[in-house]
Amino acid sequence: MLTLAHFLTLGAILFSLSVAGIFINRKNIIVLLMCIELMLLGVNMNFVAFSRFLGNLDGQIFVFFILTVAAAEAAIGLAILVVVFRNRKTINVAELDKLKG
Amino acid sequence: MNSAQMLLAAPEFWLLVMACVVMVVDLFLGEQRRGIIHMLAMLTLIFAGMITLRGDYLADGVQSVTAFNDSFIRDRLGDVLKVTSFVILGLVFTYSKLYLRNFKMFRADFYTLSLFALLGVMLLISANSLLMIYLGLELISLSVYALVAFDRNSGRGSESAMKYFVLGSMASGMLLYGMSMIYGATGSLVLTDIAEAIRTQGSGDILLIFGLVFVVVGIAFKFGVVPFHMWIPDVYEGAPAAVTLFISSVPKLAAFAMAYRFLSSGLGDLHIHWQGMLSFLALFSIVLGNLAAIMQTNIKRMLAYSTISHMGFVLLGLLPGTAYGFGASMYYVIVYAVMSVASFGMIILLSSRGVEAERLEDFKGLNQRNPFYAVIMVLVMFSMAGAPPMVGFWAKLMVIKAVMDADMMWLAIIAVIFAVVGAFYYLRVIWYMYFEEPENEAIVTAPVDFNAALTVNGMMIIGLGIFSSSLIALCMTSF
Amino acid sequence: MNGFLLSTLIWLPIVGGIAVMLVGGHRPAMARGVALLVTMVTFLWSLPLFFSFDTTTAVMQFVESRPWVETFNIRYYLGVDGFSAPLILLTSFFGPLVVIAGWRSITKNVNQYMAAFLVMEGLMIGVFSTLDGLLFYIFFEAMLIPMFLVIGIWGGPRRVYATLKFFLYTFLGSVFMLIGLIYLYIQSGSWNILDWHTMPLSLVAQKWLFLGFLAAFSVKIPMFPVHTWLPDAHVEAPTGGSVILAAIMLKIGGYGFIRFSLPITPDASAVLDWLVIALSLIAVVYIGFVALAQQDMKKLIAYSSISHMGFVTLGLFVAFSIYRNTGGVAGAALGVEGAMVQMISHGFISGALFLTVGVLYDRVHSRMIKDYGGVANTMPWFALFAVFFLMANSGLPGTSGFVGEFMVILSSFQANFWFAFLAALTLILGAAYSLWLAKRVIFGAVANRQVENLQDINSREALVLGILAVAILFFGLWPQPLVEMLQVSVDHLLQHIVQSKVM
Amino acid sequence: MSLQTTLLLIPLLPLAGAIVAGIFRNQVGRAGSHVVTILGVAISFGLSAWVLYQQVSGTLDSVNISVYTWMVADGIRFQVGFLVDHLTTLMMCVVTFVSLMVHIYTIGYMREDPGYQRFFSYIALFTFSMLMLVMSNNFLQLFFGWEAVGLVSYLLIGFWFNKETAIAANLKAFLVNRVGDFGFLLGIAAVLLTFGTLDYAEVFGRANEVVGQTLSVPGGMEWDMLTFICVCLFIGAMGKSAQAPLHVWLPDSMEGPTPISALIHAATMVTAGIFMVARMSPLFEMSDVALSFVMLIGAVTALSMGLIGIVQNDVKRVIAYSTLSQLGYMTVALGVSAYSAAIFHLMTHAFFKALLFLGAGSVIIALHHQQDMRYMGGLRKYMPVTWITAWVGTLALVGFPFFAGFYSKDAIIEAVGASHRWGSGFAYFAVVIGVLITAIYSFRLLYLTFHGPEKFTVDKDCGEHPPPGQLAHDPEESPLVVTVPLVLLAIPSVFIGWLTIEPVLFGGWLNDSIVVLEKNNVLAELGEHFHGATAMAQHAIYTLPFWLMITGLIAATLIYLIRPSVADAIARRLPFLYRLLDHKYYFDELYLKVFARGGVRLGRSLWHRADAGFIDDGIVNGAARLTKWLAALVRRWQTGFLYDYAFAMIIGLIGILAVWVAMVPGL
Repeated sequence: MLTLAHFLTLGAILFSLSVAGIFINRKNIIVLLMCIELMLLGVNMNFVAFSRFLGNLDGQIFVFFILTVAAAEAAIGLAILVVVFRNRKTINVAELDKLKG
Repeated sequence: MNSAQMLLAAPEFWLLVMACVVMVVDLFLGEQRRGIIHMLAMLTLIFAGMITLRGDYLADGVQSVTAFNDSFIRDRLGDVLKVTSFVILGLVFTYSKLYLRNFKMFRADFYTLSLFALLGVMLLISANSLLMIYLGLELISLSVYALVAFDRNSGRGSESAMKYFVLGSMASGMLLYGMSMIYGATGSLVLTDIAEAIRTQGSGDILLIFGLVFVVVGIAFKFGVVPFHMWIPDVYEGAPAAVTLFISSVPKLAAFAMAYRFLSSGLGDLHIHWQGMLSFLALFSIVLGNLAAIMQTNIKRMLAYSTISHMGFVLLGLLPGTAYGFGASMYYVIVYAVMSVASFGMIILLSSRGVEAERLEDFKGLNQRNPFYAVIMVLVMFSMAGAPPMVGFWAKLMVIKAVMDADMMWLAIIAVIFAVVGAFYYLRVIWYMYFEEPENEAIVTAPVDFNAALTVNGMMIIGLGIFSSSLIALCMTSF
Repeated sequence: MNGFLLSTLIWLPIVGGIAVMLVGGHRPAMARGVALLVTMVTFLWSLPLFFSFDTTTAVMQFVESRPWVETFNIRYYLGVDGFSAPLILLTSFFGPLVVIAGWRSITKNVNQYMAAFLVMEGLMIGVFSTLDGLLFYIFFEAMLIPMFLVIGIWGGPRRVYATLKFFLYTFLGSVFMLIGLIYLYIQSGSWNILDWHTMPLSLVAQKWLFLGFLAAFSVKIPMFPVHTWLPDAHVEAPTGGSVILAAIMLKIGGYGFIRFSLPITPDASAVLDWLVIALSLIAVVYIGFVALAQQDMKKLIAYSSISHMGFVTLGLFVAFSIYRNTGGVAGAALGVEGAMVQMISHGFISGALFLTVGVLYDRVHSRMIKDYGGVANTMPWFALFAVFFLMANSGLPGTSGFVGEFMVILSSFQANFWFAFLAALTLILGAAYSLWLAKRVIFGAVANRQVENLQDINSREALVLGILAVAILFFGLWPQPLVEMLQVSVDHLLQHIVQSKVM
Repeated sequence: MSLQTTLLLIPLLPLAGAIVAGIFRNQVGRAGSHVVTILGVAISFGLSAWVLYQQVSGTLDSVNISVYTWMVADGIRFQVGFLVDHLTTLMMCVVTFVSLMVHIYTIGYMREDPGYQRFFSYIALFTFSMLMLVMSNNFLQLFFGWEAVGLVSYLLIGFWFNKETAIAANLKAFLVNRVGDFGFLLGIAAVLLTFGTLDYAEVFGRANEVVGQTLSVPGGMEWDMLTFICVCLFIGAMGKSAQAPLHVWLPDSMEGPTPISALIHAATMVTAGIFMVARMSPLFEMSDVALSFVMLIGAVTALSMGLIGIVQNDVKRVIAYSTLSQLGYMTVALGVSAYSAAIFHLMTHAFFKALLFLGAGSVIIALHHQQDMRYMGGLRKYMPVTWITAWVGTLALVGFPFFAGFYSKDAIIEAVGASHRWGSGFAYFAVVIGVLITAIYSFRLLYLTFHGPEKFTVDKDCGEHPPPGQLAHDPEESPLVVTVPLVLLAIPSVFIGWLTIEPVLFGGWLNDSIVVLEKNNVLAELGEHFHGATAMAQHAIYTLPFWLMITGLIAATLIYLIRPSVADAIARRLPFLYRLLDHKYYFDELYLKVFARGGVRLGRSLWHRADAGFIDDGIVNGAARLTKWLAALVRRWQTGFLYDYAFAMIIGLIGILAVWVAMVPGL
């Protein structure tokens, strides 16, 4: 029997993976974008699970919104990526260090 | 959904419509007639202000009215913040026009994106549910990500946009994660219901505490307090000055609104917990922000660190969790926005064609070049440093009193000490303006509307300091 | 008319300052004229403070009170008693003098210079006349801004260092006081200083408050060991800046002790009086020696100011020892009055000394002692004034410099022999550094070509120095008018501070 | 003219003269300045004499009036007022008379000086200050006058401010006086503490009530209050009246023009200390310890300073050391409660010492400001008036019978001999030996200056600034303005003692001012053996002092007039003693090293090490440096790398989580 705890754990794992991915990855910006999507998926998992176990639909509605926004976010993210590549000719995270101090 | 509810959200609708209109109108305008876009945007703000100020929803004794299944709330606080946003954005537009013209970036996108971001700000201000908070927040964020990368040919701009985007997305991921926890613990998305649920079931739930921590992180990122501040210096420096001008002002109002809605309306009973968290965030921000600013030679970056410390002060006001504290905090954030636009306005003013005046040296000898502008900058800098009689002093005074109300004397003392440390770098700007010879003798001039806006802005800084009672009363009666 | 007297005194110079600023940098003569006019009117306007002052009562006079920030119960509350009225008069008296002193020597941005001084004058009068705690703080801090600019813009080569040090030092001290003020507001629900005087407070709270006030006022006055901003600030400031700094700003520290520390935290003052007295005596002796070693005239005078201000704090705080010794306050009033007289007198004398140095500096552009010698040969009239002021500085009877020191020494003798012993050392040290300076600068054979070519003071300079000399002589020969103003207020204060406020 | 007006005019007229001559120096011109000041002082003298006459004739009692209230503080009324009793009147007359003489003399002495008006202004101001001092009826005004005469003395010593030695001397004079004033002020403070008032009348009236009161000095000491007061006040007197070890300023003060050496540093100002102690006799009488202290200090000064006088070569310095020694005599007299004798000697000394100084000045003018006796000699034929008056002065000084000095000095010696005070034996020895020494240096001076071979050469072409010992023309007798005062001073130098010893010493003339306890009253003992001034002088040949004086005269005549080589031989034989005297017991060296240089070095080291070093550079700038260092450190955390930024956020998140989840109860 799958309990709420299982879903929450899965969500937490997804979330942690994505967080880890963001700061362990030092190569490619694309991976960062993927990690962000993964993070939202972890959140979605939480919402859906709570919604199911609380018997309250609000959470699932929230998930729809998240998915929509995530799509927009991805679009903007990619657009920025393109701009970065155009200016820098690289999408290496470790080379984005002109601004510091 | 009835028309009464629609009317409550009339300002938002108006803004949505107008943002689209601006976008469309631009298609039919040639390069020379872009001014119309500016006029249109300003008119939008003016009308939005007028609509907001009608305030006839407030019947006798009614403090607030909700709409859209309690997701949206209209109250005095929201109106004040919104109108302030319009005023600030009006100043932003006025200042930006000069910048955009000088830098050959006078495109309608700036206005459209800003108006959309303003819409996000308004939604956030009026949010009464987790969903609305999220939507408002994302609307701001997405617009601002795009704005930061507005100068498509700037390597620094795109780099900072990328950093902002990644970190921002991560922060909203965390916020959402926290929201999910709170939703799970209370079974509702509506803040007032959440508060009710916590009150009935107690605040000991681990899920709730988890959720709170994530939510606080989300709020902290929006404010940009240590250690969630890393984006601020890079974005402030990387973004075009006009965009920095925007980022540094209006969204801070939204961040305050978000903090208030979340922490007071929703999680008020967890006050004991979030007070502790915020006190440390505030402490770190004030200390680190002021320290790091000292070493900066880029004035935009310096102001970024200064922002970090100011946001720390804003958090101080939240600590006691009382109406007074929120009022103080709100006062601070409004004052900060006013000072911030003025300071970035000065940077824009000094920027000549194609080169931003972002080095401290660019301010050298400003008094000889134009004493009037120098005086304005003096007012701004002393105000930021918290010296009376400028309005910044009152802001600091009120939040320090709030901290002392919360019985955190140690924090108050550290805060004032670092306020003094911070005074150093503000004074340095004055030093460059007054005590040094100019590097560049070119006369500084600006269009009439710019000058008028700057004058009004400067007068607000000193005037609200001397005739301080009205704004203070306004903030205090909003809660 | 009395209903608006103090307000007028505050706002007239400020508004005048803005007007002078608006005159613009291209019309210096007009800026000077307007500034002189405004300061003269202000001075005349302040005279009722002397002539209509009721010396028989300790209650506040010329009171104005109206709400300012209702939310916090902050009031625009003005009024004067025997402590503040003389200081206000001193301030308005120096207004025209400073304007005249800067008449020719300031050539850069004349309108801004004059405006800064006018605004500063208004703010300083505000400090002395306000009875609202927060309003006091606002004036207290706001005053730093014009001074910061004055030193920074028209100062000497190390002006930036000096002015930043000045600002940050004072600012740091005063924020602690701000916390204390807020605490008092939270406890009492009022910003009214007079309410705070009567409000009961626990000893612990009083001690913290006392230390907070001490932080602010000891920097301002300044006391050892937080005095090091003063020599730098004085050295770098233009003459007018030094004059105002020495003549009036330092007095705000002493005034703060009288208005805040003593009456609000009397028990803590009684417990911690040893600290203040020890620091005062160190200031008198240690700083006296340091002054002896100075090579720079302005620095020497600055150190001498610190030493003299030691008498102010000493005089204010010996009251507690006397009370402990004798169970009464007889003799203590002499100390407090002496402190006040010393403040007023030091205002005249230090102002005059900085003006005399300014006279030399305008001609030779050096403040170093070694660049002078034998000035009396070429500037006999100047030498007359300089020696007179230096003598006054060393506390010669017949000059006002003697009166305050004399009273404080008499009073401290009643408290403790050693207090008086150490304080009286100033008789020797003060004479040593003052007259050694005279020997090296004024007397001797003509030292170099520049001294040889010196022109004696012109009538403008003679006027300024002459007015000050008359004032110094007047209060030396007849301090009664001043003491009479103080008397009742001092008695009232002393009665107040020996009563415990601990609940 | 009311009495009050008269008394006010006495000090104010000289002050008016000073102001006119000083401030309006260009308007009144040289002649105008001396006319106004002399007029002022002359009227002042006339009025003083009139007051004296009235008092002598008994129509006027001692007067105590208040002029105005200086201030009322803490219930204490500080006043300016005059107490004119016999002591005061005596002093007023002495001061105004000598001052008048000096004023007149100055017309000649300063004839060519560019600072002519300034000089007159100063000496008139001095007269004012001195009158304020002696006429005061309270301690405050006394202190005012005390310091004011110090100021004028400072200005006058440094009158020729181009002379480095002069401005060093005036600084020294003022500072040493300030050391005395330091004690004086503490004494005044103690008076106020004890009596609650600074008014003479009240203080003296209650002096015996406070006997036995003590002053608790933190540190566990209990000092007798009256002794403390008296010693402190006397420390002031030591400064002003140049008693050892605060005497060092007086010889150096000879850098000033000679008229003021006569007026200030011989006749009047330096005797202010003596006057003050006499005035305070009601207090001093209550403390035997203080009186012993006074007596011993005086004895040491009288003896040791006279010895130095023997080896000096500067004519003015010899007289200065003589003054020191004579002041020592007066102090000894005070110490044995013979206040009247001290005042009597003060008066006679004022006349003959002023005379000697002015005579020396006359010589100095004649030799074009040559003061070294090694370049003088044989002047009597050139300057007969000066010579004769100098002889008169010298005889008065050494105490030749019938001359003024004889009476006063002999009275002192007798009084000391009669005293039973602790230490009076030593004092007696000192004053008796002092007579011998006085005679030696006095006649040495006379011989070296006026007698013996001429040690200067006259050379017409020696130029503007001839080397020492050369003159462009023969010395000439000084003009009338110089010689008339000499003569006028010589007259009282001869007769004043004979005339006044009876009333002043034994007739109770000063009884309204001076209080002597029965047990201390040595003068009363002497009075029993006093049978008139003439008898006293005739009796002198049966006394030791007379023969000591004669011994001195003979010795001086032998050594300095007949066999000048003997002096050098003695100096060679006793090198240690000679060096000790030549260096004035090394006081100057000691003070210079310890106090002057030591003070400046201490100041410098405090400044550099403590003030600029520790506080400013260490703490203040150190705090700034620390802030800067921290700022640089903090700044480095902003690496610019996205993953570091993310990492910071995660650390923040985990940190908050860790703390708060741990805090929640039940987990």
